[in-house]
Amino acid sequence: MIRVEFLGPIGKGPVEVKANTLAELSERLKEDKALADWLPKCAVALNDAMVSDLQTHLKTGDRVTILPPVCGG
Amino acid sequence: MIRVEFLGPIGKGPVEVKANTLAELSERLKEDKALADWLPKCAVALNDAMVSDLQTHLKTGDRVTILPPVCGG
Amino acid sequence: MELYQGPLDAKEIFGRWLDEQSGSNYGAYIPFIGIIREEGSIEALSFDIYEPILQSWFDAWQERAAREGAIVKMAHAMGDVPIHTSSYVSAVFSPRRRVALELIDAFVEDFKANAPIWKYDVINGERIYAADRSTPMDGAGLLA
Amino acid sequence: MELYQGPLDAKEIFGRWLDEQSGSNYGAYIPFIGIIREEGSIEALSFDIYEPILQSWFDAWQERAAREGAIVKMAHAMGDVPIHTSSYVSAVFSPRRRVALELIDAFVEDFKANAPIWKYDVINGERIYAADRSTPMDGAGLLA
Repeated sequence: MIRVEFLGPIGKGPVEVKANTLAELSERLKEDKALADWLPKCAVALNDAMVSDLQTHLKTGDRVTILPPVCGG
Repeated sequence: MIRVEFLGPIGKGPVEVKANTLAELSERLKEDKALADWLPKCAVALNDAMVSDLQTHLKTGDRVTILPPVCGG
Repeated sequence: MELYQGPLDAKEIFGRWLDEQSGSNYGAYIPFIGIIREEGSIEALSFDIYEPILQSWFDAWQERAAREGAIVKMAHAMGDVPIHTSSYVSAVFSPRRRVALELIDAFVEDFKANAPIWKYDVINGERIYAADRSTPMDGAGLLA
Repeated sequence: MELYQGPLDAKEIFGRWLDEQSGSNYGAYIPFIGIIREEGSIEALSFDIYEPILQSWFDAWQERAAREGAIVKMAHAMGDVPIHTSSYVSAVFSPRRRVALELIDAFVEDFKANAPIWKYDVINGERIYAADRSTPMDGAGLLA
Protein backbone atom coordinates (compact mmCIF):
# COMPACT_ATOMS: atom_id res chain seq x y z
CA MET A 1 0.00 0.00 0.00
CA ILE A 2 1.06 3.58 -0.80
CA ARG A 3 0.37 6.38 1.64
CA VAL A 4 -0.89 9.59 -0.02
CA GLU A 5 -0.82 12.89 1.86
CA PHE A 6 -2.59 16.09 0.81
CA LEU A 7 -0.90 19.31 1.85
CA GLY A 8 -2.04 22.81 2.71
CA PRO A 9 -5.54 23.90 1.68
CA ILE A 10 -6.69 20.59 0.16
CA GLY A 11 -8.09 19.72 3.56
CA LYS A 12 -8.15 15.96 3.10
CA GLY A 13 -6.57 13.43 5.46
CA PRO A 14 -4.00 10.86 4.27
CA VAL A 15 -5.23 7.77 2.39
CA GLU A 16 -3.73 4.31 1.72
CA VAL A 17 -3.90 3.30 -1.95
CA LYS A 18 -2.84 0.24 -3.96
CA ALA A 19 -0.77 1.26 -7.02
CA ASN A 20 2.41 0.07 -8.78
CA THR A 21 3.13 3.32 -10.64
CA LEU A 22 2.21 6.98 -10.41
CA ALA A 23 -0.01 6.42 -13.46
CA GLU A 24 -2.01 3.82 -11.53
CA LEU A 25 -2.13 6.11 -8.53
CA SER A 26 -3.51 8.87 -10.76
CA GLU A 27 -6.38 6.57 -11.84
CA ARG A 28 -7.22 5.76 -8.20
CA LEU A 29 -7.13 9.41 -7.07
CA LYS A 30 -9.32 10.57 -9.97
CA GLU A 31 -12.11 8.38 -8.60
CA ASP A 32 -12.43 10.94 -5.78
CA LYS A 33 -14.51 13.78 -7.26
CA ALA A 34 -13.32 16.13 -4.48
CA LEU A 35 -9.79 15.94 -5.98
CA ALA A 36 -10.82 16.70 -9.58
CA ASP A 37 -10.24 20.44 -9.24
CA TRP A 38 -6.99 20.03 -7.31
CA LEU A 39 -5.03 17.44 -9.33
CA PRO A 40 -4.42 19.59 -12.47
CA LYS A 41 -2.83 22.27 -10.25
CA CYS A 42 -0.88 20.00 -7.91
CA ALA A 43 2.75 18.97 -7.99
CA VAL A 44 3.82 15.57 -6.63
CA ALA A 45 6.60 14.30 -4.40
CA LEU A 46 7.64 10.69 -3.75
CA ASN A 47 9.24 10.20 -0.34
CA ASP A 48 9.81 13.98 -0.20
CA ALA A 49 11.54 14.24 -3.59
CA MET A 50 9.70 16.07 -6.39
CA VAL A 51 8.76 13.73 -9.28
CA SER A 52 7.80 14.40 -12.90
CA ASP A 53 7.52 10.94 -14.53
CA LEU A 54 4.16 9.13 -14.48
CA GLN A 55 5.92 5.78 -15.04
CA THR A 56 7.74 6.09 -11.69
CA HIS A 57 7.39 2.77 -9.85
CA LEU A 58 5.89 2.62 -6.39
CA LYS A 59 6.50 0.06 -3.66
CA THR A 60 4.87 -0.74 -0.36
CA GLY A 61 5.68 1.87 2.23
CA ASP A 62 6.21 4.67 -0.32
CA ARG A 63 4.80 8.03 0.62
CA VAL A 64 3.35 10.30 -2.09
CA THR A 65 2.69 13.96 -1.31
CA ILE A 66 0.24 16.14 -3.24
CA LEU A 67 1.29 19.83 -3.27
CA PRO A 68 -1.32 22.45 -4.28
CA PRO A 69 -0.43 25.95 -5.66
CA VAL A 70 1.97 27.82 -3.38
CA CYS A 71 2.45 31.39 -2.23
CA GLY A 72 5.23 31.89 0.28
CA GLY A 73 6.71 35.20 1.35
CA MET B 1 36.25 85.10 -13.66
CA ILE B 2 35.15 81.46 -13.37
CA ARG B 3 36.16 79.43 -10.36
CA VAL B 4 37.26 75.86 -11.24
CA GLU B 5 37.43 73.19 -8.54
CA PHE B 6 39.11 69.80 -8.89
CA LEU B 7 37.58 67.00 -6.85
CA GLY B 8 38.86 63.84 -5.22
CA PRO B 9 42.23 62.47 -6.29
CA ILE B 10 43.17 65.24 -8.76
CA GLY B 11 44.94 66.95 -5.88
CA LYS B 12 44.89 70.46 -7.35
CA GLY B 13 43.55 73.52 -5.59
CA PRO B 14 40.85 75.74 -7.12
CA VAL B 15 41.82 78.18 -9.88
CA GLU B 16 40.20 81.34 -11.28
CA VAL B 17 39.97 81.34 -15.09
CA LYS B 18 38.67 83.77 -17.73
CA ALA B 19 36.29 81.99 -20.14
CA ASN B 20 32.93 82.74 -21.80
CA THR B 21 32.03 79.13 -22.64
CA LEU B 22 33.02 75.66 -21.53
CA ALA B 23 34.87 75.32 -24.86
CA GLU B 24 37.05 78.30 -23.91
CA LEU B 25 37.53 76.91 -20.43
CA SER B 26 38.67 73.62 -21.99
CA GLU B 27 41.38 75.49 -23.94
CA ARG B 28 42.60 77.25 -20.76
CA LEU B 29 42.68 74.03 -18.70
CA LYS B 30 44.54 72.09 -21.38
CA GLU B 31 47.45 74.53 -21.00
CA ASP B 32 48.12 72.82 -17.64
CA LYS B 33 50.05 69.65 -18.50
CA ALA B 34 49.21 68.15 -15.10
CA LEU B 35 45.55 68.00 -16.20
CA ALA B 36 46.19 66.28 -19.56
CA ASP B 37 45.69 62.77 -18.18
CA TRP B 38 42.66 63.75 -16.09
CA LEU B 39 40.46 65.73 -18.50
CA PRO B 40 39.53 62.84 -20.86
CA LYS B 41 38.23 60.88 -17.85
CA CYS B 42 36.51 63.73 -16.01
CA ALA B 43 32.87 64.76 -15.97
CA VAL B 44 31.94 68.42 -15.46
CA ALA B 45 29.39 70.28 -13.36
CA LEU B 46 28.38 73.94 -13.58
CA ASN B 47 27.15 75.37 -10.28
CA ASP B 48 26.65 71.77 -9.07
CA ALA B 49 24.56 70.63 -12.07
CA MET B 50 26.11 68.10 -14.45
CA VAL B 51 26.70 69.55 -17.94
CA SER B 52 27.27 67.93 -21.34
CA ASP B 53 27.35 70.81 -23.85
CA LEU B 54 30.67 72.52 -24.65
CA GLN B 55 28.81 75.62 -25.89
CA THR B 56 27.39 76.25 -22.41
CA HIS B 57 27.89 79.94 -21.56
CA LEU B 58 29.76 80.98 -18.44
CA LYS B 59 29.42 84.19 -16.48
CA THR B 60 31.39 85.82 -13.70
CA GLY B 61 30.87 84.00 -10.42
CA ASP B 62 30.10 80.64 -12.07
CA ARG B 63 31.66 77.63 -10.42
CA VAL B 64 32.84 74.70 -12.57
CA THR B 65 33.62 71.37 -10.90
CA ILE B 66 35.85 68.71 -12.43
CA LEU B 67 34.85 65.15 -11.37
CA PRO B 68 37.37 62.33 -11.91
CA PRO B 69 36.38 58.61 -12.20
CA VAL B 70 34.27 57.46 -9.26
CA CYS B 71 33.98 54.33 -7.16
CA GLY B 72 31.48 54.56 -4.31
CA GLY B 73 30.20 51.67 -2.24
CA MET C 1 16.97 27.83 7.14
CA GLU C 2 14.88 29.08 10.06
CA LEU C 3 11.14 28.60 10.64
CA TYR C 4 9.30 30.55 13.31
CA GLN C 5 5.84 30.33 14.81
CA GLY C 6 4.29 33.76 14.09
CA PRO C 7 5.98 36.97 12.84
CA LEU C 8 9.74 37.30 12.36
CA ASP C 9 12.02 39.62 14.31
CA ALA C 10 13.60 41.08 11.17
CA LYS C 11 16.14 43.19 13.10
CA GLU C 12 17.39 40.25 15.14
CA ILE C 13 17.70 38.07 12.03
CA PHE C 14 19.40 40.82 10.00
CA GLY C 15 21.94 41.51 12.74
CA ARG C 16 22.66 37.90 13.58
CA TRP C 17 23.30 36.96 9.96
CA LEU C 18 25.56 40.01 9.58
CA ASP C 19 27.52 39.02 12.70
CA GLU C 20 27.81 35.36 11.65
CA GLN C 21 29.48 36.40 8.37
CA SER C 22 31.53 39.26 9.80
CA GLY C 23 34.82 37.44 9.20
CA SER C 24 33.88 35.78 5.90
CA ASN C 25 35.13 38.61 3.68
CA TYR C 26 31.89 38.99 1.73
CA GLY C 27 31.60 42.42 0.10
CA ALA C 28 27.84 42.48 -0.45
CA TYR C 29 24.95 41.48 1.83
CA ILE C 30 21.44 41.81 0.38
CA PRO C 31 18.50 40.83 2.56
CA PHE C 32 14.92 40.77 1.31
CA ILE C 33 12.29 41.47 3.96
CA GLY C 34 8.69 40.54 3.18
CA ILE C 35 6.12 42.50 5.19
CA ILE C 36 2.40 41.75 5.41
CA ARG C 37 0.48 44.50 3.61
CA GLU C 38 -2.90 45.75 4.78
CA GLU C 39 -5.25 44.97 1.90
CA GLY C 40 -9.02 44.63 1.95
CA SER C 41 -10.17 43.61 5.40
CA ILE C 42 -7.45 41.11 6.30
CA GLU C 43 -6.11 41.23 9.84
CA ALA C 44 -3.28 38.80 9.17
CA LEU C 45 -1.93 36.26 6.70
CA SER C 46 -1.37 32.70 7.81
CA PHE C 47 1.07 30.13 6.45
CA ASP C 48 1.36 26.34 6.22
CA ILE C 49 4.81 24.98 5.42
CA TYR C 50 5.90 21.51 4.38
CA GLU C 51 9.37 21.49 5.87
CA PRO C 52 11.04 18.39 4.29
CA ILE C 53 10.62 19.69 0.73
CA LEU C 54 11.34 23.29 1.73
CA GLN C 55 14.62 22.06 3.19
CA SER C 56 15.55 20.21 -0.03
CA TRP C 57 14.64 23.28 -2.08
CA PHE C 58 16.81 25.44 0.17
CA ASP C 59 19.74 22.97 0.14
CA ALA C 60 19.71 23.01 -3.68
CA TRP C 61 19.91 26.82 -3.59
CA GLN C 62 22.74 26.68 -1.08
CA GLU C 63 24.68 24.55 -3.60
CA ARG C 64 23.84 26.83 -6.50
CA ALA C 65 25.02 29.87 -4.50
CA ALA C 66 28.20 28.07 -3.43
CA ARG C 67 29.13 27.54 -7.08
CA GLU C 68 29.27 31.36 -7.36
CA GLY C 69 31.16 31.78 -4.09
CA ALA C 70 28.05 33.04 -2.34
CA ILE C 71 25.65 31.89 0.37
CA VAL C 72 21.88 32.23 0.78
CA LYS C 73 19.90 32.50 4.02
CA MET C 74 16.21 32.17 4.70
CA ALA C 75 13.69 32.58 7.52
CA HIS C 76 9.91 32.17 7.26
CA ALA C 77 6.91 32.39 9.55
CA MET C 78 4.40 29.59 10.20
CA GLY C 79 0.85 30.30 11.34
CA ASP C 80 -0.60 33.79 11.68
CA VAL C 81 1.40 36.93 10.83
CA PRO C 82 -0.39 40.25 11.55
CA ILE C 83 -0.38 43.07 9.01
CA HIS C 84 2.71 45.34 9.04
CA THR C 85 4.89 42.57 10.53
CA SER C 86 7.39 40.39 8.70
CA SER C 87 6.67 36.88 7.40
CA TYR C 88 9.79 36.28 5.32
CA VAL C 89 13.45 37.25 5.39
CA SER C 90 15.96 35.88 2.91
CA ALA C 91 19.45 37.07 2.04
CA VAL C 92 22.51 36.64 -0.13
CA PHE C 93 26.12 37.17 0.90
CA SER C 94 28.65 37.35 -1.93
CA PRO C 95 32.16 38.65 -2.49
CA ARG C 96 30.84 40.64 -5.44
CA ARG C 97 27.95 43.06 -5.96
CA ARG C 98 26.84 41.77 -9.38
CA VAL C 99 26.55 38.14 -8.23
CA ALA C 100 24.63 39.24 -5.11
CA LEU C 101 22.11 41.33 -7.06
CA GLU C 102 21.43 38.56 -9.55
CA LEU C 103 21.19 35.83 -6.91
CA ILE C 104 18.75 37.66 -4.63
CA ASP C 105 16.42 38.21 -7.59
CA ALA C 106 16.54 34.59 -8.79
CA PHE C 107 16.35 33.22 -5.23
CA VAL C 108 13.29 35.28 -4.23
CA GLU C 109 11.47 34.60 -7.50
CA ASP C 110 12.08 30.84 -7.32
CA PHE C 111 10.99 30.93 -3.68
CA LYS C 112 7.67 32.47 -4.72
CA ALA C 113 7.23 29.85 -7.46
CA ASN C 114 8.44 26.67 -5.79
CA ALA C 115 8.75 26.86 -2.00
CA PRO C 116 6.09 24.53 -0.49
CA ILE C 117 4.28 27.21 1.50
CA TRP C 118 0.55 27.92 1.49
CA LYS C 119 -0.93 31.31 2.26
CA TYR C 120 -4.28 32.13 3.81
CA ASP C 121 -6.03 35.45 4.45
CA VAL C 122 -7.24 35.79 8.02
CA ILE C 123 -10.56 37.68 8.07
CA ASN C 124 -12.71 37.76 11.20
CA GLY C 125 -10.50 35.03 12.60
CA GLU C 126 -11.26 32.75 9.64
CA ARG C 127 -8.49 31.27 7.47
CA ILE C 128 -9.21 31.55 3.70
CA TYR C 129 -6.79 30.01 1.16
CA ALA C 130 -5.26 32.73 -1.06
CA ALA C 131 -6.09 30.77 -4.23
CA ASP C 132 -5.93 33.82 -6.54
CA ARG C 133 -2.35 34.69 -5.49
CA SER C 134 -1.05 31.11 -5.48
CA THR C 135 0.80 29.47 -8.36
CA PRO C 136 1.15 25.79 -9.29
CA MET C 137 4.67 24.48 -8.62
CA ASP C 138 6.94 23.37 -11.48
CA GLY C 139 5.61 20.06 -12.83
CA ALA C 140 2.07 20.54 -11.50
CA GLY C 141 -0.71 18.45 -13.09
CA LEU C 142 1.24 15.18 -13.23
CA LEU C 143 -1.61 13.13 -11.77
CA ALA C 144 -4.46 14.92 -13.60
CA MET D 1 20.51 60.53 2.45
CA GLU D 2 22.93 60.06 5.34
CA LEU D 3 26.70 60.63 5.36
CA TYR D 4 28.86 59.42 8.23
CA GLN D 5 32.45 60.00 9.23
CA GLY D 6 33.95 56.46 9.31
CA PRO D 7 32.19 53.07 9.15
CA LEU D 8 28.41 52.69 9.19
CA ASP D 9 26.40 51.02 11.93
CA ALA D 10 24.50 48.79 9.50
CA LYS D 11 22.22 47.32 12.18
CA GLU D 12 21.15 50.72 13.50
CA ILE D 13 20.47 51.98 9.96
CA PHE D 14 18.60 48.82 8.94
CA GLY D 15 16.39 48.92 12.03
CA ARG D 16 15.71 52.63 11.95
CA TRP D 17 14.67 52.58 8.29
CA LEU D 18 12.42 49.58 8.99
CA ASP D 19 10.80 51.40 11.94
CA GLU D 20 10.35 54.63 9.97
CA GLN D 21 8.34 52.78 7.31
CA SER D 22 6.51 50.44 9.65
CA GLY D 23 3.14 52.06 8.96
CA SER D 24 3.70 52.76 5.25
CA ASN D 25 2.24 49.46 4.01
CA TYR D 26 5.26 48.53 1.89
CA GLY D 27 5.43 44.78 1.24
CA ALA D 28 9.10 44.52 0.31
CA TYR D 29 12.21 46.07 1.90
CA ILE D 30 15.53 45.31 0.22
CA PRO D 31 18.69 46.79 1.73
CA PHE D 32 22.10 46.47 0.12
CA ILE D 33 25.02 46.45 2.57
CA GLY D 34 28.49 47.07 1.18
CA ILE D 35 31.29 45.69 3.34
CA ILE D 36 35.01 46.42 2.94
CA ARG D 37 36.77 43.25 1.77
CA GLU D 38 40.26 42.31 2.85
CA GLU D 39 42.29 42.26 -0.37
CA GLY D 40 46.02 42.52 -0.82
CA SER D 41 47.54 44.42 2.07
CA ILE D 42 44.89 47.11 2.56
CA GLU D 43 43.95 47.97 6.12
CA ALA D 44 41.01 50.18 5.14
CA LEU D 45 39.39 51.97 2.24
CA SER D 46 38.89 55.71 2.39
CA PHE D 47 36.26 57.86 0.65
CA ASP D 48 35.91 61.45 -0.54
CA ILE D 49 32.36 62.60 -1.29
CA TYR D 50 31.12 65.69 -3.11
CA GLU D 51 27.84 66.16 -1.31
CA PRO D 52 25.96 68.74 -3.48
CA ILE D 53 26.00 66.53 -6.57
CA LEU D 54 25.46 63.34 -4.57
CA GLN D 55 22.34 64.96 -3.13
CA SER D 56 21.03 65.89 -6.62
CA TRP D 57 21.76 62.38 -7.86
CA PHE D 58 19.88 60.92 -4.89
CA ASP D 59 16.95 63.35 -5.26
CA ALA D 60 16.54 62.28 -8.91
CA TRP D 61 16.42 58.64 -7.77
CA GLN D 62 13.85 59.48 -5.10
CA GLU D 63 11.64 60.91 -7.88
CA ARG D 64 12.20 57.91 -10.13
CA ALA D 65 11.28 55.53 -7.27
CA ALA D 66 8.20 57.61 -6.39
CA ARG D 67 6.87 57.13 -9.92
CA GLU D 68 6.77 53.40 -9.15
CA GLY D 69 5.24 53.90 -5.70
CA ALA D 70 8.56 53.09 -4.02
CA ILE D 71 11.21 54.91 -2.00
CA VAL D 72 15.00 54.65 -1.93
CA LYS D 73 17.33 55.23 1.03
CA MET D 74 21.06 55.68 1.19
CA ALA D 75 23.88 56.00 3.71
CA HIS D 76 27.61 56.26 2.94
CA ALA D 77 30.84 56.60 4.87
CA MET D 78 33.36 59.44 4.47
CA GLY D 79 37.03 59.02 5.38
CA ASP D 80 38.56 55.72 6.48
CA VAL D 81 36.53 52.50 6.73
CA PRO D 82 38.44 49.47 8.12
CA ILE D 83 38.18 46.06 6.44
CA HIS D 84 35.15 43.95 7.43
CA THR D 85 33.11 47.04 8.33
CA SER D 86 30.39 48.70 6.26
CA SER D 87 30.91 51.72 4.00
CA TYR D 88 27.56 51.78 2.19
CA VAL D 89 23.95 50.92 2.92
CA SER D 90 21.17 51.61 0.45
CA ALA D 91 17.62 50.29 0.32
CA VAL D 92 14.35 50.16 -1.55
CA PHE D 93 10.87 49.98 -0.02
CA SER D 94 8.05 49.07 -2.41
CA PRO D 95 4.53 47.72 -2.20
CA ARG D 96 5.54 44.98 -4.63
CA ARG D 97 8.39 42.48 -4.79
CA ARG D 98 9.10 42.78 -8.54
CA VAL D 99 9.46 46.58 -8.45
CA ALA D 100 11.72 46.34 -5.39
CA LEU D 101 14.06 43.75 -6.95
CA GLU D 102 14.41 45.74 -10.16
CA LEU D 103 14.91 49.08 -8.40
CA ILE D 104 17.60 47.91 -5.99
CA ASP D 105 19.60 46.53 -8.92
CA ALA D 106 19.30 49.70 -11.03
CA PHE D 107 19.87 51.98 -8.01
CA VAL D 108 23.03 50.22 -6.83
CA GLU D 109 24.48 49.97 -10.36
CA ASP D 110 23.84 53.64 -11.11
CA PHE D 111 25.32 54.51 -7.73
CA LYS D 112 28.54 52.71 -8.68
CA ALA D 113 28.62 54.47 -12.05
CA ASN D 114 27.57 58.02 -11.18
CA ALA D 115 27.67 58.86 -7.48
CA PRO D 116 30.45 61.47 -6.95
CA ILE D 117 32.50 59.40 -4.51
CA TRP D 118 36.22 58.64 -4.73
CA LYS D 119 37.82 55.57 -3.24
CA TYR D 120 41.35 55.14 -1.89
CA ASP D 121 43.20 52.10 -0.60
CA VAL D 122 44.81 52.70 2.80
CA ILE D 123 48.13 50.85 2.98
CA ASN D 124 50.61 51.57 5.76
CA GLY D 125 48.52 54.61 6.60
CA GLU D 126 48.92 55.99 3.08
CA ARG D 127 45.92 56.88 0.91
CA ILE D 128 46.22 55.60 -2.70
CA TYR D 129 43.51 56.43 -5.28
CA ALA D 130 41.79 53.24 -6.51
CA ALA D 131 42.22 54.24 -10.15
CA ASP D 132 41.88 50.70 -11.52
CA ARG D 133 38.45 50.22 -9.90
CA SER D 134 37.10 53.66 -10.72
CA THR D 135 34.93 54.51 -13.72
CA PRO D 136 34.43 57.80 -15.55
CA MET D 137 30.98 59.30 -14.89
CA ASP D 138 28.39 59.64 -17.68
CA GLY D 139 29.53 62.45 -19.98
CA ALA D 140 33.19 62.29 -18.98
CA GLY D 141 35.75 63.82 -21.35
CA LEU D 142 33.77 66.98 -22.15
CA LEU D 143 36.74 69.29 -21.62
CA ALA D 144 39.38 67.04 -23.20
